Amino acid sequence: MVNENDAEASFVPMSSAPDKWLRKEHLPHIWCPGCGIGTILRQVIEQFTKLGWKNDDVVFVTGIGCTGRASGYVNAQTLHTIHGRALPTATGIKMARPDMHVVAMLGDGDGVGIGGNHFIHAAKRNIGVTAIVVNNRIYGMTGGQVSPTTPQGSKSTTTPYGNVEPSMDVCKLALGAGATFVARVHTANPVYVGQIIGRALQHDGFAVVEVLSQCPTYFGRFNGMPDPVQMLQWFKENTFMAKSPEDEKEGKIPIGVFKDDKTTPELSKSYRNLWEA
Amino acid sequence: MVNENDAEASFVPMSSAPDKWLRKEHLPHIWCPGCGIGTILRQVIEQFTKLGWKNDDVVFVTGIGCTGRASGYVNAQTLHTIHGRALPTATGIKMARPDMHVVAMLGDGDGVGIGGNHFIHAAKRNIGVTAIVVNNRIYGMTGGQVSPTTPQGSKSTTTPYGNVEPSMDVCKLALGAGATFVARVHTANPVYVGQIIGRALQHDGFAVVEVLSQCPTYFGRFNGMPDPVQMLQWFKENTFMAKSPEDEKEGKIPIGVFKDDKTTPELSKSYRNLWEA
Amino acid sequence: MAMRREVYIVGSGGQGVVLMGALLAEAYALKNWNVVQTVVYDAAQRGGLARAEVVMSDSEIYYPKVRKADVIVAFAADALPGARPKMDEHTVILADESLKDKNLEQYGTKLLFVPFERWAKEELHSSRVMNMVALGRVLKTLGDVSIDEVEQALKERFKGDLFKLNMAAVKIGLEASEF
Amino acid sequence: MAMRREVYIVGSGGQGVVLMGALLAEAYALKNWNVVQTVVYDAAQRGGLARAEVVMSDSEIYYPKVRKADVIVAFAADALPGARPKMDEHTVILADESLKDKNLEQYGTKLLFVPFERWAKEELHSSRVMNMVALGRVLKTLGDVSIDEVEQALKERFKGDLFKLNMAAVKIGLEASEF
Amino acid sequence: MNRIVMGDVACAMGAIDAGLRFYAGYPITPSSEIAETLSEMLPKHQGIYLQMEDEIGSIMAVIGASYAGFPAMTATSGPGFSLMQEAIGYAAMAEIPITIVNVMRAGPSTGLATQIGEGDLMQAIWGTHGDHPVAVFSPGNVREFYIYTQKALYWAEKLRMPTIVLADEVVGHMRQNVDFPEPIVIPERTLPNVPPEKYLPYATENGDVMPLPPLGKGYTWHVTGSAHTENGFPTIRPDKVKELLDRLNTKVQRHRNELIEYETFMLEDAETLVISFASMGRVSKGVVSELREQGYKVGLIRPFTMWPFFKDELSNIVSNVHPKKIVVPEINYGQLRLLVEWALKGFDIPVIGVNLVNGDLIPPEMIEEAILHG
Amino acid sequence: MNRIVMGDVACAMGAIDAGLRFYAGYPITPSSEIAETLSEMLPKHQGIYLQMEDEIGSIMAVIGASYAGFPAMTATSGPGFSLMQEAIGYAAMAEIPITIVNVMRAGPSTGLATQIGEGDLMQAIWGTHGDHPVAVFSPGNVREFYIYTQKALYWAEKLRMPTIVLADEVVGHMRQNVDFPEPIVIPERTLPNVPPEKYLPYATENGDVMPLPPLGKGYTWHVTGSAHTENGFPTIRPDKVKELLDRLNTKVQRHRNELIEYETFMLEDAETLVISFASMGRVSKGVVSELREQGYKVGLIRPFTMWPFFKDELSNIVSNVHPKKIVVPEINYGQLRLLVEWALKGFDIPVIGVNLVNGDLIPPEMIEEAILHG
Amino acid sequence: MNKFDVSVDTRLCKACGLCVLVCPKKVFELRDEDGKSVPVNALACIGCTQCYQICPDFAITVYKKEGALA
Amino acid sequence: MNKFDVSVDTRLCKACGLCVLVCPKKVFELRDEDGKSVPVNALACIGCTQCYQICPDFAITVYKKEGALA
Ligand SMILES: Cc1ncc(C[n+]2csc(CCOP(=O)(O)OP(=O)(O)O)c2C)c(N)n1
Ligand SMILES: Cc1ncc(C[n+]2csc(CCOP(=O)(O)OP(=O)(O)O)c2C)c(N)n1
Ligand code: SF4
Ligand code: SF4
Ligand code: SF4
Ligand code: SF4
Ligand code: SF4
Ligand code: SF4
Ligand SMILES: [Mg+2]
Ligand SMILES: [Mg+2]
Repeated sequence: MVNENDAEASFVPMSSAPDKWLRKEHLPHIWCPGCGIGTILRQVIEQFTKLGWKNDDVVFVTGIGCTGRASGYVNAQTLHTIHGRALPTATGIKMARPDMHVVAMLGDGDGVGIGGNHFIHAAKRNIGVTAIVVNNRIYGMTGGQVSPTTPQGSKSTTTPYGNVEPSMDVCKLALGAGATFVARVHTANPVYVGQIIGRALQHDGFAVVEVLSQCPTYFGRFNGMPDPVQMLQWFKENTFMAKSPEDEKEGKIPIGVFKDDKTTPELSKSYRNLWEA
Repeated sequence: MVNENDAEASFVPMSSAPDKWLRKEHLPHIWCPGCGIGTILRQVIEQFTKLGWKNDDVVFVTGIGCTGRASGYVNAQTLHTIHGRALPTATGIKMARPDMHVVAMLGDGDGVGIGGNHFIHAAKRNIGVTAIVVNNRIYGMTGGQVSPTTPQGSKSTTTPYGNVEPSMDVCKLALGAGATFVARVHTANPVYVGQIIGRALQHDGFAVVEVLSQCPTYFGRFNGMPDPVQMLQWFKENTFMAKSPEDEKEGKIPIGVFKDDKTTPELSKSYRNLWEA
Repeated sequence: MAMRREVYIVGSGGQGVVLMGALLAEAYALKNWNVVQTVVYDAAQRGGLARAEVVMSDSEIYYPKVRKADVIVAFAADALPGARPKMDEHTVILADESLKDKNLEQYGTKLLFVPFERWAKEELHSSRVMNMVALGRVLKTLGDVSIDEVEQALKERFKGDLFKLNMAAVKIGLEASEF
Repeated sequence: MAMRREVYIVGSGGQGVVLMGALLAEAYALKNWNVVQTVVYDAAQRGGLARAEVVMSDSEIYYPKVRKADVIVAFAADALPGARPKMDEHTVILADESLKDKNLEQYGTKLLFVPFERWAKEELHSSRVMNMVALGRVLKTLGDVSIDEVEQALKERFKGDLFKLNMAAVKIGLEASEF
Repeated sequence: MNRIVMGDVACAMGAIDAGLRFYAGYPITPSSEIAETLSEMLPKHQGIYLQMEDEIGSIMAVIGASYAGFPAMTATSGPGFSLMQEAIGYAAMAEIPITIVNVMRAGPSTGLATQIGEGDLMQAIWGTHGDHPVAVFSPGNVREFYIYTQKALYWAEKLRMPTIVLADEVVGHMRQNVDFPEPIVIPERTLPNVPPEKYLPYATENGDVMPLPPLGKGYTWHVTGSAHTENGFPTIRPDKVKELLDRLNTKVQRHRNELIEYETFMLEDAETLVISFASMGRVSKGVVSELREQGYKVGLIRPFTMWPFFKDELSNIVSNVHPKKIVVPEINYGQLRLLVEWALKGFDIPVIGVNLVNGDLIPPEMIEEAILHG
Repeated sequence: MNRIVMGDVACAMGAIDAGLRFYAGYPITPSSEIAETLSEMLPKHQGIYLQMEDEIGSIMAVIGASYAGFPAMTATSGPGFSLMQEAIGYAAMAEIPITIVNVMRAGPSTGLATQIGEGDLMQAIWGTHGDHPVAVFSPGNVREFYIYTQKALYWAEKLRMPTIVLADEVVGHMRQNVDFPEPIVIPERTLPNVPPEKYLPYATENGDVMPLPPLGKGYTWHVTGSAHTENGFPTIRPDKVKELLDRLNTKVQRHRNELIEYETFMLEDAETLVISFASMGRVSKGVVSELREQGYKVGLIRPFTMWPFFKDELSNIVSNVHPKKIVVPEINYGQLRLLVEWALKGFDIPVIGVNLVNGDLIPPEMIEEAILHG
Repeated sequence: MNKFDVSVDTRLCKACGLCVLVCPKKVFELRDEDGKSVPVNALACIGCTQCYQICPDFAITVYKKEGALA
Repeated sequence: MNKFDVSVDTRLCKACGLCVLVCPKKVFELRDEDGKSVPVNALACIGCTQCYQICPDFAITVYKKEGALA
């Protein structure tokens, strides 16, 4: 460990700048040991730093859930809205202030459960918001109920006999609704998470990054992976790089950038053409 | 014209049976002259007849809108619910009574505007409901406001300068959400509408048939096609038969059956496996 | 005593009921009367009934709907039963002649059949402006507004040929002698 | 006078606070006392504070929370400031010995540090059952319930080895002599 | 049988014992344990548990299932209850029996997600647009949660309307030993005693609602949330509209005496009357009981039916007891107090609110203080 | 300038004249003309019109835009208003200024989509879960619709809270000649007079709310609908929670005298007092005026502010005028009457409701009848 | 002899003209008074039912001679 | 001489073990008392920052010697 008083020491932190993006006084955060949300948030602010954005040029919007608590820790203009409603709020913000970088971080229930309609319509509109969907495949905050993305057969507090329903594919949904940037990554590869989020943040239009994330406390515990390490292992073993979410390989989950369309105009900017008229 | 008293006449109606599906006492219906909803409804009941279904084996559910009024005219067990909520209602019905044929007829606003979340989740669940989306690309009942499916640039009472937003593709959305039967047809070819609806009705799972339909009163009038005949002409000239809604041809709209997956289990039936346990 | 005029217009959607009411109101407004127009649509806005109620008064208008109509204009007979409470023995009913077989006599004695549509068609080749013919006829019955005021009101709504057509229609109604 | 016992248990999420409260309640219920357990979670259920309040009475319980605790069990010190209104000079505080440096003396004189966790670890090789050790210790302090009743309560919850482990832990607490 | 049960679990057990066969919901603290318990129990009772995409979907699925013949309910807390308001109006207008359990937490908005509030009383009565029939029950302990869930299900079916159970976080989350009474069972659907062509789903039968026909029995009736005539088809005829709405709004009144339930406690010669509901009713009872022991003349009313409000009953009691003041403790800013003041129009008795919203029960001392010195 | 304007259009014009720059909504009769007018006008005023996927999205977009510095509102009718309830609570808790216009139609549910109702009064006050600050204004004619839309926008910004305009179908759809007064302009956002690190968004400034900082000016404050401390971050500390909720619930009370507006008409020596709002207020005024001409001693109060309720003012008036009875005509089953009875606790004066819900205005004769013989 | 016949229920017809558009045999004309459809040329009908299939107002019935070949 | 160093903020560490999993140099161990991570082998650090990137609790700082080549 570094001894700050050591006269010999000329060591400097390799990545200190991201700290300007953290509300350190509110740490430690509320997330469980080994929860993936923290890793993802680290990657988000890492990209803010890389992009050289200013704290008050970023509006960071969340809904309600474990993921929803992220807004409290980011040193930006932050809104913790209501469950499922981060995206329409973000849409209002972006329409009023196209010069702001508007980022929404959503839980899977928040984003495509109760918030599903806003999700598809934000995609349809191509509003310039980056939507990072933390898909832990469970309702974390409320104690581990089934979510739209819970795999068929998985246990949760409300699927004691295993989930009967098929699960929702966030990326397919985003594509079907017309999102112009769509990607899926997972927390076992944090640097890749960061890279892709970085691209999404720079995308001028609605960008979706689905991040498969571990909820060891509920999803893991109910499904034989109580240790976050097991869950990361699972991600590594059960994913593969692909070009499309339709790609198939031994029942594994496709990972990668599935769409990056730079031609569709972003809504808050195209709307302003009416002002000139 | 047939003179019923003419002793020579031995003419019989070629398709009289569908009339058992109409609540004749409530005709004439409320729809405008030349509105496509009536044509679509004719095709639906024509198929009920063909399938030999009984009136009280069919639950016909609608939301609110011009399309929503269809339930009033069908001689079945009918529910006119609230705007956007036909599908979750239908889901509850089907879960309770898998033996019923549950059919929902939705407007475009009703189905993928306010009802978008229910639409994608009904698809995700593969609940055994046939969803017929009457896509007239406008909010008819409320007087011609823009809808999620209104083409970019089109006029409506709330897009006096032309619609700035891109439009939602109902079939792509249904596919992205996991619907197991997805098709698009248009009213200029009523018999084909009937054929495809017939297939959808027999599909054991969530089936979506998007029917492009004319609203001469609003969409037509605001966009240079006040006569229903013009609108049907437009459908003929601006569509083409395709395999996928992604197919492209000179900016025209793809028509056809895009998915017909008979392998995914239907939810109300698969849920009952839990009962045996 | 305050002067109050109440006109009730009934027809089917598309017969120009609302526009007629609006122009009537505007003509009186130009005389500095207070005016209120309300409209009742059917749940379905189309095909169904359309009813416009216009109240004009030289003092404040509280009840914004018709209580006892001075004039009822009927393009269609279906809505008349519902309007019965708004009629009394002084109410003048101006009905399109096409309603002659609808037993309108039941509604009162001051009943007049006027060929609104026929005149519009025959003289102006446009049955669409039958509502303007009726407007003229109503103004004539009420007798408060001069032709200049109507003209002014129409000018604010219509330009060019459309103005001319509508004004001509109003004149037909205004100048109609009882026949 | 009705007999009323009030126990307040504070700890962090995961320390078995709620389970301990439940078993305490169940043991008293087997004596036909009325029992009520309430729990306060933090907005985040995890990591944050967990507080269980158990009230037991031989007559009806109206106020379901602790008013003046007979016993406070503390596995963590953070929640104690908030519990201060629930203490008085009669309150016995049973704190894990790990909290010795937390200045708990401020909360009252009847303060006892007990090595709940250490005993659980040392004697049963499972720090998880420290809550059961504490349960035993609480029962001992209160003195209303016999070991048979606790055993019965535990049996309804746990089977086999799990029962044995937990019962052993309770016994450690019950039989602990002041040290 | 005396066992320790959590309030939410008692609610679920009550529903199952009453004959519930369908639950659709969306998780929310502090009601989720109801869903969790039912997700396990319902399949064992040939029933269905469905977790929907949101609360709107949930209540609509409940309406659908009930229409299809499965006794059905949902449970939620404030935020979800707000989202259900439109559909509650639909159930009222279409006369489909459903029950909504709201385990109240502190609001507004997300508020204190895990802590008690009692601020949804007015919303339960008037939360949807337009006047509508509704019955609102409120339990104050685990046993009552069992009972009033059953009564809510019973009355929903009986009067074909939405009924609401207004519990709170403490009632929902507390574990208590209870001895459940005999269950109240949801009445079964029977075939109407007229053939399909004669069936008028929105006429009255002996002044009450018509029975709901089961599906597949020839009754192809029409359901709508628009104004309609007796046959269920839309109308805008003023007389028919009035008839419908008057009937909806009086069908509850016709049964008000059966619906209205409340407990009185030590009212005799009471100089102070405490009125309190849900968890605070229970707490207040303790305060009254203690003060009586100390010789203070104080009595209590604990309403279980919040709507229809026990207006007449309350003024009768007040006329007989003539208390010098009334104290209303509640975890909100005075909603029950407003109703009490309304009920006591014409009485010149001070009504004192004891109000505190901070995530906890109001401490007995505050109530005592208001009784003795308020 | 005297022109014939439809009520809904007057609302839109009022909003534009007040400085509105953002509207998001979802069409619904009888409010759609507000949206239609604004979709045309807003782009000409460097503003934004957005049609959202539903009413929930609409109000959230309005909250977002307002947060981002654009004065913002939405308009709807009953069904949409019900859907907005959760978000209204969020705006209240997060203290983001927004205005919601509800052009009431007859409910419950879809009811009579194109016809008048006045049944959303209680909902406007208590529709969301939990007690929350709100101001509810109700115009009775086209000119008042213009004015109270502006006042609602003004007070929303001033007190950082949701405000509601409760019009009705007749007010919204009637065309009337009007002479608009000078506009009331929405106060502009100014930079807080403390630097970002000192800024406490949820503290008070002279007892009032802190100004909202514009985006991009260094203020990286946090907004939440959960209970929070002065700095905006979540808390469950009971004292802090109480402080917050007390402040929210008293900030309206502090301005009640400015907020409360009502019109009195011919009160002197009135033996019957008529109290009525929205369109029925206007109709009632006509009845009172006619009866006075006929020599009857009858007076009228027309409240424009429905909440905070003019409780003290009303009892003062009643104490001074001492009417023998009070008549409350309204197109619902007695919502305003309940508030009046509540306000008049302690007065032994009969309050008679005139209630009719059939899609139309209540005819003057019915009101006259209640005044003369009720 | 004709094998088919066709009738329009005038009460239901809303004069949209779609039957005129689709009929391959020009069977229909919209009458002057109110634009409603009249099967002026019913004898030409070949029983293709296109008019029946498209009529949005359930106004058309196509008849076939009993025993005749379609 | 080592070019890198690494520290764990014990106040923030929640003992999840992810740093242990990802570190190619076995720099970390979870200490007995409370499972929190300790960079027992900090001198072996090669500055790959994987621990920093994955730590969900913002507990790790990796230091580089000023002027040293990465
Ligand atoms: C309207 C509404 N319904 C329900 C809830 C309760 N609730 C809070 S968070 C949550 C789900 C959390 O799951 P997810 O969105 O996947 O986020 P996670 O906690 O897993 O990150 C729910 C249902 C709420 N706050 N509001
Ligand atoms: C919650 C709610 N919001 C809005 C409305 C008003 N409304 C009725 S129908 C309709 C849209 C109709 O459009 P669509 O669904 O496309 O059906 P169409 O009339 O075109 O067939 C709307 C917005 C409503 N009834 N309920
Ligand atoms: S419950 Fe799951 S998602 Fe929530 S903080 Fe814990 S591990 Fe993360
Ligand atoms: S408004 Fe359009 S959709 Fe509605 S009935 Fe008329 S034509 Fe059809
Ligand atoms: S298609 Fe039908 S409604 Fe249209 S003109 Fe022909 S018969 Fe009449
Ligand atoms: S059946 Fe065919 S040929 Fe005969 S009238 Fe109809 S469209 Fe014409
Ligand atoms: S990854 Fe972070 S929180 Fe986890 S053990 Fe290592 S330092 Fe601690
Ligand atoms: S920077 Fe790399 S080598 Fe160094 S401690 Fe972290 S993971 Fe290990
Ligand atoms: Mg999740
Ligand atoms: Mg449409």
